Amino acid sequence: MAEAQPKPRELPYVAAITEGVRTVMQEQPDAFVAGEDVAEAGGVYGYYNGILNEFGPDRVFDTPISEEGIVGLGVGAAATGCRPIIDVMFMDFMGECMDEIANQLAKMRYMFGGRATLPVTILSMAGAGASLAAQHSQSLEAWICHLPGLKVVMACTPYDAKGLIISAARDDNPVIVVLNKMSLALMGPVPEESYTVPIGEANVVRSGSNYTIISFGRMVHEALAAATQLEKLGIDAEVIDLRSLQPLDSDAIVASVKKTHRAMIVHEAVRFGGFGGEVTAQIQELAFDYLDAPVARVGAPFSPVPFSPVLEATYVPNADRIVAEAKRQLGL
Amino acid sequence: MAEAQPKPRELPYVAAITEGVRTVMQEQPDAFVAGEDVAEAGGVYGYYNGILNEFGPDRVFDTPISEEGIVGLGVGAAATGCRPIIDVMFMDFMGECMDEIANQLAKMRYMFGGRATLPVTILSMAGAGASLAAQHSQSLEAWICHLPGLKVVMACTPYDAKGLIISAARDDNPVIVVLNKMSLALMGPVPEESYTVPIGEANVVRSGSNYTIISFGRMVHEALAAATQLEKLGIDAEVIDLRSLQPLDSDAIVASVKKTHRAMIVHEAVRFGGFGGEVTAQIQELAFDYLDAPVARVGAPFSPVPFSPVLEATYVPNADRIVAEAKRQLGL
Amino acid sequence: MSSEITDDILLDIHRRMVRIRTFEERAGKMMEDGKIPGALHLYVGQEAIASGVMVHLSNEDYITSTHRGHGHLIAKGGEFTYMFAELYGKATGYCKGKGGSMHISNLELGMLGANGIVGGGPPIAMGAAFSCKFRKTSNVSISFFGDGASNEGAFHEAANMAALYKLPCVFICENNGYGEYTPQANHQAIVDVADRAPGYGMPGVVVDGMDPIAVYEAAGEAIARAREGGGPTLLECKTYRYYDHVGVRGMGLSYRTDEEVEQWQLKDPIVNFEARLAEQGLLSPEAAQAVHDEAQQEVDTGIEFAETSPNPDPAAVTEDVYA
Amino acid sequence: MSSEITDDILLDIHRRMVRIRTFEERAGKMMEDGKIPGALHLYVGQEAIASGVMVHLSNEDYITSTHRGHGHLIAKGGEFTYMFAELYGKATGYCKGKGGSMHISNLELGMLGANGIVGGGPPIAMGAAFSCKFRKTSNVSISFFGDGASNEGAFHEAANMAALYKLPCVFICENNGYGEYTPQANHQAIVDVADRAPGYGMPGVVVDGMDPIAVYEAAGEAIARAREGGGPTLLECKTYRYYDHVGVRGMGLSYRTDEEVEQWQLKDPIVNFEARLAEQGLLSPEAAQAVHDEAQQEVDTGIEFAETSPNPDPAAVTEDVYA
Ligand SMILES: Cc1ncc(C[n+]2csc(CCOP(=O)(O)OP(=O)(O)O)c2C)c(N)n1
Ligand SMILES: Cc1ncc(C[n+]2csc(CCOP(=O)(O)OP(=O)(O)O)c2C)c(N)n1
Ligand SMILES: [Mg+2]
Ligand SMILES: [Mg+2]
Repeated sequence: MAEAQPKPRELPYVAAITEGVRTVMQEQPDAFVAGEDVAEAGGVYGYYNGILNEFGPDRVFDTPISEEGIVGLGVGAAATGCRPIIDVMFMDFMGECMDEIANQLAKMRYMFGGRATLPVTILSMAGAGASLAAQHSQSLEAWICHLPGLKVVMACTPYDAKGLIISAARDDNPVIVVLNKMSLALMGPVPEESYTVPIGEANVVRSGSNYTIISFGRMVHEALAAATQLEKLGIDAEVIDLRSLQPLDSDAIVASVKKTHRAMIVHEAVRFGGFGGEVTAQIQELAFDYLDAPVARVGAPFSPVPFSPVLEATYVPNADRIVAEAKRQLGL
Repeated sequence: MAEAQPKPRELPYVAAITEGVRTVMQEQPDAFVAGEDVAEAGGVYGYYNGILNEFGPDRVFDTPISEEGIVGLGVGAAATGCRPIIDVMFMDFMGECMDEIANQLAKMRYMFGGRATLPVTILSMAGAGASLAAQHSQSLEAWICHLPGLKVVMACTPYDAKGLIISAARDDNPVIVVLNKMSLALMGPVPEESYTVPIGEANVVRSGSNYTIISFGRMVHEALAAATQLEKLGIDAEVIDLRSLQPLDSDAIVASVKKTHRAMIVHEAVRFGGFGGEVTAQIQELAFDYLDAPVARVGAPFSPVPFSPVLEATYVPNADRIVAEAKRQLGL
Repeated sequence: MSSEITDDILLDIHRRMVRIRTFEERAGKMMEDGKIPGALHLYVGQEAIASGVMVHLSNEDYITSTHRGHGHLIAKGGEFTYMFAELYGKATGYCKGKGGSMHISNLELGMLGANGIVGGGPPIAMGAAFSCKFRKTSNVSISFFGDGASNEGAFHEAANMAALYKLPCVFICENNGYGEYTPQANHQAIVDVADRAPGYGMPGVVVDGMDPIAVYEAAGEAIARAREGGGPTLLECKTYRYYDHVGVRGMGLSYRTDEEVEQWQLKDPIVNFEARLAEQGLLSPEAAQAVHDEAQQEVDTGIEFAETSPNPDPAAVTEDVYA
Repeated sequence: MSSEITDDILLDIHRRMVRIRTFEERAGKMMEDGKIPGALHLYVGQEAIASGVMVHLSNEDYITSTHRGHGHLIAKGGEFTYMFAELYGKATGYCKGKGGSMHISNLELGMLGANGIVGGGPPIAMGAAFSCKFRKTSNVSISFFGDGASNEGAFHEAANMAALYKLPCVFICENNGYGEYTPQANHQAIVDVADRAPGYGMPGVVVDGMDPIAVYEAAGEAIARAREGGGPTLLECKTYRYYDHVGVRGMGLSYRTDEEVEQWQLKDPIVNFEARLAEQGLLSPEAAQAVHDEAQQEVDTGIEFAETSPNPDPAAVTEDVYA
């Protein structure tokens, strides 16, 4: 008879982020945290709470509202021996620092013939659902996944949040860790010790035999809920959390689709031009003969994020829409 | 016997751009041209030559090197009754004004409940091939096609350049006209009178029966060259110039693929995360049962644009690479 | 120059301030009651600025606002019905419920929107000022922005361009001493944001932003200069927000002391202005009360309108993207 | 303070200027001969600045440069072999041919890159200055940028942050009177970019950028202040570029007069400095000639090296993207 395992410690997503950052700061003396209201206030979502107290103002400090300057600070410091953790409060603000991200951070190593190393970790909050309207709710991962030189990961559980942050900070490349503001209270097991979640490896969060749902970020939870509903329709869905969009674990996707023959990609971002296009294209490139139906894509409709909760509820993909789309796709 | 037609007037691409801008300025008293070195210098590629002289400094003026300010000028002026033509010299610089483009220009109408109209035309130069390295050679249309509220067109011939600019300026929505720096000397017929090239309609530039190459921008010419080579292999390729990426003429794509059963999308941008993913996803969504082979994608490899001509030649897609990829795709 | 101010203007400013305060107090309450979703940035404490500036403007003059935008729209003539409806996310709101607090706007009133992007306003205001000049009107365009926003590159670029082209633009910095929870001393090494003006070639002026007459006069001068082709001004108004950065009690952080709040409340723009008007025999306690009552009535009507208004049709989600 | 300058330093500055001039003249020629692809922005005329600044620095001090970056790299110790190889796009170049003129760099020399983005340098220099402070070194970080770049938001944000954190940073504006073909008066309403310094809370200084000693002294003071924890300085050097914005004759536009060019050439930093050194008995015509000859020799060797170097292997195109 198996011994009773002690119940693993559970933490909310927000605290797992904090713990990831704290672990990095403990392990890496060259790491520092910079961003708007990250120090004294502990971040507008509280995920830097206690970091200033523990590591002091030389290593944790507030910046002016200057996104281009903040990312530039990270680039210059990283190129000269530091390991910056840079906070871009909302992913929507990346437009303000897109030149620093795209033209400096992502490209410096290449332009210098490999003779620069940029271990920058950027944390940023994405996602709709909080009635924050068009400029505080976006998921813009498609912009940054198209930029050679960057790595991009998205954490949907407390475990992954901590582990991906630690991996990102240990990586010698710029890594953007996209977090989700609607998941802050989500509970989940988080080991106390330091651990990593590998960048570039997808996570099969539910195994299934005849349908594959590929997702990332908060939508993974909707995909899981949809899978439960789909069961009643005789669909045994495998759910894959990509976790890492860049590099993308194409092998995991293809292996699943070769088994299930039918696939869907789900993300929160606007469907048109979203990352789902890349995933879909790769599936049909790499597993064409295995596909029994076109790959389906679920994403936000073609509009900015609306404010009104009624509209936003229609806007953000959810389990019901995933199920409906699967039925349409499969002619059920 | 048909009467001999007078040979239509030919203009280089660069002069067609100028003529498009001039026509707009003549037709629309509320139009003005603003950008870096567009007035006195006539633009760094000369495509505003003569515009200042003809329309005077109130309507054609140089700006400081302030991309965010320049696009903001367009937003504020358009919302209050002007029809700005805004020059963002190189598309690579869009990172500097991405907030204005993505969060203000694209979204203002929606955020205001439809109660604002933003007839802004942005002209910008994309493309590699001139040894201008990583920050002056990019094709970033994937960023802007993912933004509801914008329209995005790309001109590959002198005819289209003039006609699309006139259409863009007549449109009451923000339209980004992406031009190509390697095509400036390209000759082609351009009517002297005012005309439009409709936004949202693809152009079948070569009809064929058993293969479809979808492209846009300069790569259309490479696709045409590839089609000639493919002929020798018994492949009769139809070549579609999308011209308008947003809105996308999905009907034209689907109609062709339903006829040919095999398709490829070609663009200059980095393949991973590029617009080709959207096109591929749509093809398999809308014409799955007609496909005899996976849709192929040709784009730049996953790196920034290199400086060295030797490397850049490897980097930028061309007819040979299109042919090679078609052979691989079709197992020839 | 205060001799220029007529009694009507003084009473007008007063009424605008009271309308803002009354609206904001109720908006805060309704948010705490869970009736208003999303983030609400209240203008309470800063009323003298919007009011002292806006009496100079017509509907053909433009303003851009900030995330803290209700006060600007109210002072520009915003109606409480459509405003509350917008905050509630209703179809009858100024933005049909699509914008909410952070994007509330009305172009007919010349109000080019609150903005969720700090520093989002200045370039747009500069563009509207260009438009005024281009179309040969004598209108002006005003950009309201915070001390925190003065560190955004967007402000820098807009200010430089406005000065270069001598645009009819006024940059009004509402310096309330904080950008979110960060005190000014932790976000810039200067005390007066107005010190940035000479770097653009425009005048910089500092006034007491708790004093509506000081604001009125300084703004009047800047606006007159702008209308006459004299170019932009950077006008800094020292002020304070009474409530937290977002909402009323916000995150409950202790980034400022109760004493500091109380000290500033001693300078309350409405209380002190009412005392002054009373002293001058311009506004009796009863008359003042009537203004408050009227605003209260307007608030009640607005809330009623908002609460009984329909939600947007879900199908509207993809409407209004394109013209 | 010129008494502080030793003879060695004077000769060092002279040699740096000559090296830059000689390199640039040949680079321009090779571009016109079609040997160097892409865009080349020559530093001729501005040599006093890079040279007068760089004699204060070690390899552990950082600089960021601009699109006009050869001069900065040369003054920082760049070797002509690897530089020409880079301009030629050869595998032996400083960036293995991947960067070219606009991204030429060498981190071992503390040169954090030319930059194709106007205003790209200041935030990175500010970050490197932070790094110097964070790692408790006494090193400094210098941002070179143009008059045109001073209008980019990136400069504004970097300057504010450097002043706020009292970083060991010096912002050196090489005001050559033009941003591309646009004269300064058409891109900003000020005459001295240094006027922007007080708006960030840092000292602003203007010097004659054609006079290497003036640059040396002003830069020395700013760098010393930075090293001692006194924070950043905005140092503006008035200068001129002899050739067109890009290349030698460029697009052949008539945006400036021949007289203007000639007037500035009368202030030539090398010619006048040589006269001065000769007068002081420090540098005979023969000794001067030897410096030129040596530079010429170095250029010849560099060109030889570049021309005989291999092209990059096409397979290298996707290397060096990630560490
Ligand atoms: C580009 C951008 N960066 C950061 C934020 C988050 N944010 C919202 S309000 C605010 C503080 C603004 O301070 P200030 O300009 O002084 O205005 P105040 O709130 O004091 O009125 C910040 C940092 C934002 N909305 N936009
Ligand atoms: C962000 C950005 N905008 C525009 C350009 C195009 N451009 C290259 S150099 C230049 C002029 C720069 O002027 P200045 O800063 O005075 O430097 P100078 O060339 O005079 O040395 C411009 C506009 C660019 N490279 N990057
Ligand atoms: Mg403030
Ligand atoms: Mg210049």
